[in-house]
Formats: sequence, structure tokens, C-alpha cells
Amino acid sequence: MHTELELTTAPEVPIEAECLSPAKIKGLSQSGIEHLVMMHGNRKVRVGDFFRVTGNGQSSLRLEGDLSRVKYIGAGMKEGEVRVNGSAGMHLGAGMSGGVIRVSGDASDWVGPEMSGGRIEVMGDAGHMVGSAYRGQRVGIMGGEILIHGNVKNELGSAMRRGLIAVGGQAGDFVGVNMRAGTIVVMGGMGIRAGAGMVRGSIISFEPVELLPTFTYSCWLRPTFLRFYLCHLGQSGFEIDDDHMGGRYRRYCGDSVEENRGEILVFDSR
Amino acid sequence: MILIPGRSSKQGTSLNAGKLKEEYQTVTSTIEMNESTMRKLGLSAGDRVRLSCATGKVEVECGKPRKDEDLPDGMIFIPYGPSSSELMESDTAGSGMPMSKQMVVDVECLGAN
Amino acid sequence: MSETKTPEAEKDEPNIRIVEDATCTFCGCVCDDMELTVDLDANRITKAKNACVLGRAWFLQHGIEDHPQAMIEGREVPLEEAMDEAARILHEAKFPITYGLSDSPCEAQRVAVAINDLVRGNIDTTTSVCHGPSGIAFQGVGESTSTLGEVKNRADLVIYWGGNPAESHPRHFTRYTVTPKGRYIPNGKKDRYVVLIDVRKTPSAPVADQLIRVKPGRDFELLWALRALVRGRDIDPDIEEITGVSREVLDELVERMKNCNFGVLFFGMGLTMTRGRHFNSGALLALATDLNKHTHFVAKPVRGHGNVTGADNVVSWQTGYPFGVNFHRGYPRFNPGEYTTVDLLARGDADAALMIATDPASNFPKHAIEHLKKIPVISLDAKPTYTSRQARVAFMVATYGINTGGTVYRMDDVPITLRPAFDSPFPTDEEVLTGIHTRLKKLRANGRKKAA
Amino acid sequence: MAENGTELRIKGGKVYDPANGIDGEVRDVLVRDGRIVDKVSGKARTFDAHGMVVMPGGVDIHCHIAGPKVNLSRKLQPEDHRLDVHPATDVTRSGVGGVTPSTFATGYRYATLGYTAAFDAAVPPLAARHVIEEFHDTPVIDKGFYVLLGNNMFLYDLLKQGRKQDFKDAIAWWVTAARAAGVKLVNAGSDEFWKGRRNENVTDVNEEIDPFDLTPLQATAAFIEAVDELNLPHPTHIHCNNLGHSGNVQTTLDTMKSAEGHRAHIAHIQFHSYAGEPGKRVQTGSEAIIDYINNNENITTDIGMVMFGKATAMTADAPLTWMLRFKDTKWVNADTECESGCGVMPFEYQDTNYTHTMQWAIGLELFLLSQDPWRVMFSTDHPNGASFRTYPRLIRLLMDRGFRSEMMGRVNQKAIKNCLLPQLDREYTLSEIAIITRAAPARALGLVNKGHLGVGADADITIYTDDENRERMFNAPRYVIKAGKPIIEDHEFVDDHIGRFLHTEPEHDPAIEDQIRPFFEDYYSIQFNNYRVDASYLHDHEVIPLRNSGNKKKGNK
Repeated sequence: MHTELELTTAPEVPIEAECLSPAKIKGLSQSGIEHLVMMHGNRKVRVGDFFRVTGNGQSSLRLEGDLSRVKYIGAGMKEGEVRVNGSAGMHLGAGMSGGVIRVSGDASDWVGPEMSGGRIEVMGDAGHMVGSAYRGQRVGIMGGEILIHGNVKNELGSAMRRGLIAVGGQAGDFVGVNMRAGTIVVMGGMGIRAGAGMVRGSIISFEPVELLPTFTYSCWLRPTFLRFYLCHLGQSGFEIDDDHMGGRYRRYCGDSVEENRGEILVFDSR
Repeated sequence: MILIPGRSSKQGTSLNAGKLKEEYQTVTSTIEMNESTMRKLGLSAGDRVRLSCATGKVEVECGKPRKDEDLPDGMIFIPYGPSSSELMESDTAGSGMPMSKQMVVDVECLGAN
Repeated sequence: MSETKTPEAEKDEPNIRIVEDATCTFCGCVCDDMELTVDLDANRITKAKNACVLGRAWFLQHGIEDHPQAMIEGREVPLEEAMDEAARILHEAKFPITYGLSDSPCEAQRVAVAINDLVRGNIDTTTSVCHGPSGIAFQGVGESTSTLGEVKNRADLVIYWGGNPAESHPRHFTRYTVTPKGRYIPNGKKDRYVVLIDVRKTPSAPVADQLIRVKPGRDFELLWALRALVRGRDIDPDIEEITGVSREVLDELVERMKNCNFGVLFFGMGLTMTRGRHFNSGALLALATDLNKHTHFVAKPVRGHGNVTGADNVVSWQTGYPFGVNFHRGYPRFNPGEYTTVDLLARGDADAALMIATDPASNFPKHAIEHLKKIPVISLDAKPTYTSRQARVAFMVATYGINTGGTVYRMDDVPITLRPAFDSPFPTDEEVLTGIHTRLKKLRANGRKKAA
Repeated sequence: MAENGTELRIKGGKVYDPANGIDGEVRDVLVRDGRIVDKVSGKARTFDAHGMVVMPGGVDIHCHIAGPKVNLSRKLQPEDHRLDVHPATDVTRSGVGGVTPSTFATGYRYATLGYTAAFDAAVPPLAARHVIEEFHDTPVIDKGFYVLLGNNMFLYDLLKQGRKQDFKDAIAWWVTAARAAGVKLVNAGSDEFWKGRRNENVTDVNEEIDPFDLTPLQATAAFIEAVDELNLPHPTHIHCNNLGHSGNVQTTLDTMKSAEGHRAHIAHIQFHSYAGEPGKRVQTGSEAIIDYINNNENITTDIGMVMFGKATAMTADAPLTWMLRFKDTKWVNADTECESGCGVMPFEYQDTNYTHTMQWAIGLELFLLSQDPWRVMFSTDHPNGASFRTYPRLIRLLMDRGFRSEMMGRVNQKAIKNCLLPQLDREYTLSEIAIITRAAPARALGLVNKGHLGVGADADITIYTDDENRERMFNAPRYVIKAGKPIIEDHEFVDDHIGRFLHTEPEHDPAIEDQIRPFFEDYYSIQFNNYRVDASYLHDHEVIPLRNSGNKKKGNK
């Protein structure tokens, strides 16, 4: 059983809708959901002004339509499920600590900021700052999983402290910048300056990477932990071939500007 | 080729006269390259040039060549203005700042003015 | 407000006034030692002693143009009517944005923030497209910095990175950083070592003892390598291939930085506007901070507009954030990339715009300009611009520093009071904004009454 | 200011007005035209204050709320603002909170604690204009600042040359030019060490400062004497050398002794009351310090208490913040030419930490051992020891022994074993609280019309619902009246108010400008004529009268 909300009126300006989260609608009647408040630019509006609501409040929420201008979907979520059949706007799953968000299309910038648990899956592309800290904050996501099947832009997982981020396509510059710990897997190649300022943690790339002058080659290895991660990702719908699963990776350590305790693993050969 | 828009004294002084005046418009639609680059592209001062990238395209005039040591090969300088805007991508990578000083463009010579 | 001296000469030529210690607001240097000779009959400045080439143009080319004070859709209207219309637009908008402000005095900037607080708008300044990335970097690493006088008095190592002050800030070298004699720099330039780091040999190069040419787009790698070396860590032996700078040059620079008495790193938009943006600035700020383990070291962005630093300060003290501030929820929020003007326009988010002393229609990315053409724009400008030409409501305002007083902040956060040279028939931007603000308050109050 | 004719009668409250010897007496307080009066007409608006506590508005004698260092701190910490927003109302502006709130939030939040005046403790003259501009946007409260002169190069040159009269005149000129309410010294003499000697610091107050042939202690003594002789309303406000270092008790005692009978105010003395060996664990030095103060009437002090939680180190003592820097914490250093240094750094006091707990305990000890509330005043050195928003909790700690021991049970026990706090049973009375938060600071600042409710006083009044939980009580006054105008009623803002700017104007020989000008032209980077803060910045202001000058008042009201 789920609650369905279909976007029937295109917003003139962006909408902020942290009410589109299972905990906020759970137990509400259909009209209760319609009366939930969102921000449309600087105006307060009702969910019913823009969405056709079907069903009463369940712990599973289905959103239909192009929600690329609807921000904060699933923000602060602790449990339950949100499915977006279409695209989602900025701050998807901001601060979530549990539950699952699935987006069939693309997501915008700031996917899962301040996340501490749960899972966000995006079948299409996502923007900048996926799984990143907000400006000024020294620590990014504290846990959970962000799985992007398409491409992402810059600053993937900046300052992340714990958790897993996987990207099926390409990532932009500064992957895992200022990372404290955690794991980032990028399958389709990444931009420059990966791992700048990283303290600990692992960044894994299936494609060759241009590294900063403060990273040094240490050894090659066939990391066992990676098998577990990749098996898990395979079960989540990523196509992982056997070469990557059992292959040999070159390990670079850095960032020497920090304590040199982080690593970038670059796939070498099978 | 890498296009680097920047400030120049001339752009600055012509700004004071007014942006809708001819001088500012001329200054901001004139590019500079070094001698070798110009030679390679078969350009001479005064030629019309089309710059294009994914965002847009624009016609400008080729200015006097700069010495090779002043400007690296493959680099084009242009004072900020409407021409550089036409080529500027709007993605700011979560910073508010478009990439306005390091733009990859194609250069096409349109012949003498 | 400010004092102007009437020289002896006035007795013979009653139409001439000399303004001493006037301030040039053309660039972020904000030189306050101008001696302006004003022809009061012609409403012109005939001489600007001490001004640089940009300053001279700023003062001498300034005249009072024959232009309406206010226009709506290109038609001249009374000022009051234009203010009514501007207020109506902002009141009705769901996502009104305000942008510019760096060529306005702080007094006007304060009203601009108040307007946005009232209409729950979005305010941003030109900082977002000059040193906004440095502001973001500052929030990550902090900054060791100083006023320019401290550089003059103490700096024996002066490094410029990605900037060309000879053309953008012509008096930076001579008034503040390189040639002046200071308390502990009795011989001026002879007592300093000057390094210029840039991708090209700019007209600033002759002032430098050393020019280090970095490959385009490789500033971050070079800065990062320097940070590692200052911390005594290893770097890739292929550093020259990556950055264009040899290991020997780097080692020498590192020793020079660690062993100076007071070092300073100035940086320009060669860092903030290229790939890496805030990380480039952040690397440079962190390098300066790291160097404090060895000696006293400071860093300072070289700011462009006359009062862009004032805009940072005003917006920060009123909202807590330096630029890109959104009030939709009745309190300030900050998120560059979301609430910054280029993004708001390019994504098509804004539905009305108040543009204050800025010309985005001529220098923003194409897609942003395209959206600007679709929404009602209110412009305040001292000269016709691309933006004012297409604005729905266009105000012509007096030029700050020449026709109006007020306060501006130099690039090193030093506040300076303006001394206007002569009167203008145009209102000040503070007056226009206050007029709009007053009207908005009435509209809001009426709205509340209706709701009640 | 309230419109002429506005009259109020605050009826039946328990009034605490220690300056006038009133200690909880039930009586009416009458207001007309922004002042306390002895009679109002029948038309006066009446506030029923039965069962409530009526006090003069609070006066913060030492905080950092405006100017470049505060603004740097605001810009530095978006993450702190984001979690503590301050929405606009129909009558007030919006802002953000956190440890360094925006200007509007600062003013309103002081008001919601019952404070109606606050003094920024450290402003370089070059930044005075900036501070005053921020004050215009800091609502409700009256405000002023102390100008930083303790590392002023020109003044040190004068001392080196032994030009005492010129030194005095120059101090007076600077106070007047900057529009200050007092003179501040911060880690006197340290600038040359910090900026000129590769980030060193003063360690010994008797060590000569090159190139001035003068020790920090001699410089401090010279300022104390000159400021006293100039009859400034507030004595030299001193941040002693060696702040935060174990064993700094001796430095602090030496500094106080150097006053030699002249008035001196020692700022945030908690940070200067550490026994123990330098570089080793902090031990409490509160007894030695407070004994000296109890016995020497020329000294006033504010405590600079520490409370656990987020703070921000923000000081002209730049080497201090560098010392406190942990790993790669974001850190700001900002040098002001010829005048000052500055350091800003986010900081968190943790109750599990020995040193932090010790600092917390020492602040309380000093208060509980103090014999004269008129000279030992309340502060947290906001935001250094804690945000001003912790005041109600700290007041409860002073007033409520049970609460104190409950809290002692939850903090670092090694520190508690090492300090005196568990042995101290004293509880502050409401009257004593009124002294340390209102009456005493007003008196120490020479504010004859503040800190009390006698006839002629400014009608800055706070009315609290009496509550045994003093934290709750001081956290939310029921009414706040500023300059005779109700600002908060039933805990809600009903009006806005800009507040007044307070400064002083000591007499001096104007010819001193001819001495300062050439120095200025050589070593400053702006023009001398653009340095003074001109009158256009003052708006609604009041000149605090000099001592011994009678009760003259100037200003535009």
C-alpha cells in the first residue's frame, strides 16, 4: 500500500516540500495530505494546490511527474520509502537517517546532504555535491548509501565521514575532497583532483585517474573488502563485471598534505 | 584553444565613458593571441574571427599579436564583456561562479574585416 | 557630512572647488588621497591629482548626462511613479531577486537587504562572480590576513597569484604593497622580494623580482604541492610536467616563504574563476595559514569593485552570510549554487529582479541573460547599461563617491567615508531604495489588514 | 525614544534597585518621556507587575558584538547560523543566531534576556566606523565600545620618548576620534612579537619590547595612569598578558599592582586566574586573585565565565588563538596596521575536558569568593567564554547551590577534585544579581542614568515573572521597556527600537594632531583627514560625562 502524489500543476518557481516524506504524511487522511504546507518561492501553498493525492498517509510514498523543481523531497526521513517516478529537485533526502528513496530519473545538486543512514538510489544522473557537506561544515555524511546509476558532477562525497557512495557513470572533479572516512566507488571515470585533502577513506575508480602530486603509489592489491562492496552493488542493479570484482588495483596513498592515510584504488588489470 | 577573459586598463577606462558607447564595445570584442598561435591559425590583426563552444558563438576581431613569452600558445585573451558572456557556461558547480576564465573554444577565421 | 576645503583660488574663480582627500571608488583599492578640481559651472571634474589611469577616467569622464530620472518600459515617468511600480513588482513576485550592490555605498546596501527581508526575496552581490569562491574557501579554512598598511610597513615578501594589478588595480603596487616605504621597510621596494605567479606574462610582470609561470588550470596542483613541501611532505617528482614549474623553483620559493619576516599572498580571479574555483582560493588561504608555523604570513584577495567589500560586510552583519542569501522562509539562508544570481537566472528560478549598479545583461553567462529578458527587471544605474536598456523600471541614480557621500570598505575591510565633488540632479540609490522600501512596508501592512 | 507624553505605571512589582537601596520592595515604577519620574497622570498606561520582579535593564560591560572580528566570525560559520534561525516578525527584522548572531538577532536576543545596553570590548580605531555602522543595525539596546590602544605604535613611540603629556593628549584624541566609551589594552606589547618576530608572544611582562625600550608592564601602567588622569568615565579596560596560560596568576597580580592606586578594570579575569606551571595542567588561582581584588578598591573586574558548549575565540590577542588552534581548525588572523592584531576561531568547551571544567569552576569560584559585587561583575566575554545566551543558566548557577552541585556531578571529576568550587556554599541573592548584571557595570562605565530606577534614570526596565528556577526566569522577561517604550509584552516583541550610541569626549590639546599627522602619513594607508569618525555616524547618541565633571549631558537628545 502506498500513497500516490501526482504533480499536476507545474510550479512557476521552485517548491520546497520537506513534507513529502513518509513520517510527515503517515496517518493523515487524503485531505490532510492535501493541506500540508509547502513553500512555492516565498509563498505558502498546500500540497493539494500542485499535486493530485490518491490514498491516505502510508509509509510508502509514490511521487509522479517532473519534480525537478521540487526541493527537499524525503528530507529528514527516518523510515519508509519514497519513490519518484520522474526527476527530483535539490536537497533530495537531506538529513535522512533511515528508509529508502528511489528516483527513476535524474536528481539535482545536493543529494543526501547531512545523511546519517538509509539509502538513496538515483537511476539517472545527479548534480554537484552529491553526499556532501554544506558550506562551512567540516564533516559531511555520517552514514548510509547513495547509489547513482548515471553521472554526477563535482564534489562527490566531500568531507564524508562514513557510508558508501557509488556512481555507475562518470564523476566530476574533486571526488571525495576533504574526505574523513568512508568509501566512494566510481565506475565510469572521474575528473581531476580526486581525494584532495582526504584524511582517511577509500576512493575506488574503475578507470584511470589523474592524481594530485601529493598522492604516491604504494602497491597493487586485490582488495577483499571491495568484493563485498561490489557484490552488494551488483545486487543493487549496477553491472559489475568479473574483472573489476576480482581484479588487481593500484593503490595510491594520500593526501600527503594531510596524514597520508587515505587511499585511491585504481583498477589496473584482471 | 583556451579563452581567458580578463580585465584590461582599456576596458576599465572605456567602462567609464559608458557601456553602450562604441569604445567599450570595440574593446570587449577584440581578442589577443601570441604571434605563433596567430601564424598557426593564419590570422593577422584586424581579421574577423568566430569563437564557438557548446554554449554559443560570437564574432570578434583579432587584435595585434602579443609576444610569445607574454601569452602562451593556444591561449586567447579577451576583455570581459558581452562577447565573453555569449560563450560562458552557466553551471557554477555549487559555487555561484560560472567558469569565466578558462573556456574551451573553437576558433574559425572569417577573413579580413 | 564631509569637509571640503575651499582654497584661496576660489576668490578669483568662484566656480572652482578643490576637494582634498576624496576617495576613488572605481576599484577595490579605494584610494582616498584624491585631490579633485571641480568646475562647478560645468558639473565636471577637471583634474584628479593622484589618480591612476582608471581613476582619471572615472573622475574626468563623469558628467551629468541628459537622461530621465526614471523610466518605465522606456517611457519617462515621475520618480514617484517608478518607485510605485518597482514596489508593486517586488511585492507581487514569488521569487524576487536583488543583485549588484558593489558600486553602492553601505547606506544603500543596508536598505537593499531590508527590502529583501521584507519581501522575502533573495539578495546576492557581485561577490558571487568575483571572490565568492574565496568566501566559500574562507568558510572552510579561515584566513590569515591584514590591512594594506601592515603590508606596507612589514612585508618583505610579496607574492601575487593569478592577478594583474598593473591593469586592474594600478596603484596597488605603488600605494600599498611594493614601492612604499614602511616602518620596517625603510627602503621600499629594495627591502622586498616580489614574486608574480600567473599563466601569462602580464603587464604586472616588470615589478616582480621573479615570475613563475604556471600551466593554465594548474594553480591548484601548484598550491597543493607547495602546501605539502611547507609541511615537509613528499610530492610527485613529475611536478614540473604537471604544473610547468620545476622542483628547484618550488623548493626555493618554499624556503623563501618560510624564511621571510612577514609574507603576503595576494590573489586574483585567476584562481577563483578557473577550474577548481573555491578550492583554488582555499588552497592558497591554507598555504598562508600553514606558513604561520614558520613565520608571519597573510593572504588577501584583490577585490574588484569599489565597495564590493562593503557589500560583503553589510550582508554579513545583517544576515550572517556574505552573499547569496535567501529570505523565502522569513529568515536568511545561504547556499552558493542555489541562491546565487547566475544560478537563479540560468535555472529560471527568479520571477523579478532588482539590479543595483550592475550590468548582468553584459557580463553574465548567456543562459542567465536569456532568463533576465523574460522577467520584470528594476535597474538602478549611474549610466545607461545593457541591463537598464531592457529593464521594465529603470532609475538613473547619482554616482557614488562623485555625487554622493556614504561609506565604502576598501578591499582590506577598512571603512572610508566618501567626499562628494558636486551635486547631481539624480537621486541617490539610497533614496530610491528607501522610497521603494517605504512603499513595500505600506503594501505589506495593507496585505496584513486584508488578511485580518 | 518614546514620544513625548508617553506615560507608564508599572504597578505592584517587587523592585530590585540596589543603587537606590531598594531590595525587593513592592512599589510602583513610573515613567514619562523615556525617563523614570515620581509622578504620572491618570492617563498613564498601567502594567500590572504583581508577583513579578522589576529590575533596571541589564548592562553588559564586556562582550564582542560588532565590527570586523565579529563579522569575520559570522562569515566564517554558516554552519552555526543554519541551525539557529531568527525569523522576522511584523515589527522586527530577521537574522540568524548561533554563537555570533547577525546584528538584528544580537539586539533582539539581548532584549529577550532583559539586557538594554552592551559594550563591545575591542575595536581598533581604524574599524570604529564599521562598528558604529553595525550598531545602527543592532536594535533595542544602547551600545558603545572601548578602543584598542594597547599596541598602538604611535603611543608606544611617545612612551619610548618619555613624552607623557603628549601620550595623554594622544589617548584622549584617539578616544574622541574613534568615538569610544573607554580605552582597552589587549596583551599589551604583543603585536611586535606576533607580527614582527614570526608569531612569537610576550611571555614575561618585564621583558623589553623591541624597539620601544619598554616592558609590557610599564606600558600598561602608563595607560592606567593617563586614562585615570584624563577622568574618563571608565578606567583602562585591561586584557592582561598571558591569557589562558597556566601560572598566569602572577602576571595578573603584577598588572593589578601596576595600577598603584589608579583605577583599572581587569577584563574576563577568569582567563587570568590560573595557577600551576606554564605548559602544565591548569590549577585554580581564584583565591589569590580575588583576595587582591577584595582588598584593593581601585580594581574592578568582570569575570568572563565559561559555559560548556559552542563558543568562538575572538580577540585582539592573535597569538592566543594560534596557541588554541587544534589540528586544522579554521582560524582567522587579521592584523590592523599600527594598531592591533586579531584572532578568531570556533571553539567548544566540553564538560568532559579537565581544562574546560577548571575554567568553568574558576569563574564560579571568583564570584562566590567576591566580597564586593559592585566591583566584580558578570560577563562571559561573549562569545569567548560562552554565548551571551547562557547568562540565565550562569545566573542560576550563582543563585542555586543545588543546581550547582548537580552540574558538578556531570563534569570532569578530576577538575572538580582540584578546585575549590565544592567547598563554596554561597548563593547570590536577586539583589546581588541586579548589582553584578546592572548596577555595577553601569557605575563602572560612568553611566549615571543607567543601572538604576531612581528619578531621572533612563526608563530601561525589565520585568520578570518570579520563578524559583532562575534560569527560566532570566531567560524570558515578561516585559522589556526601553527608553520608556514597551518593546516586549507578554514575551512577544511589540515594537522595534534602534537604541542609542554611547561615547565619551575627554579634553585634550588639539595640537596633538600635528604630532600624529606625520606619523600617520608615513605608516598608515589611509589619509589622516579620513580617519576620524565624523558626526554623521552618530545618529541618536549620548556623550558619557567625564568623572568629576558634574552631571552634564550632551548628545542630540
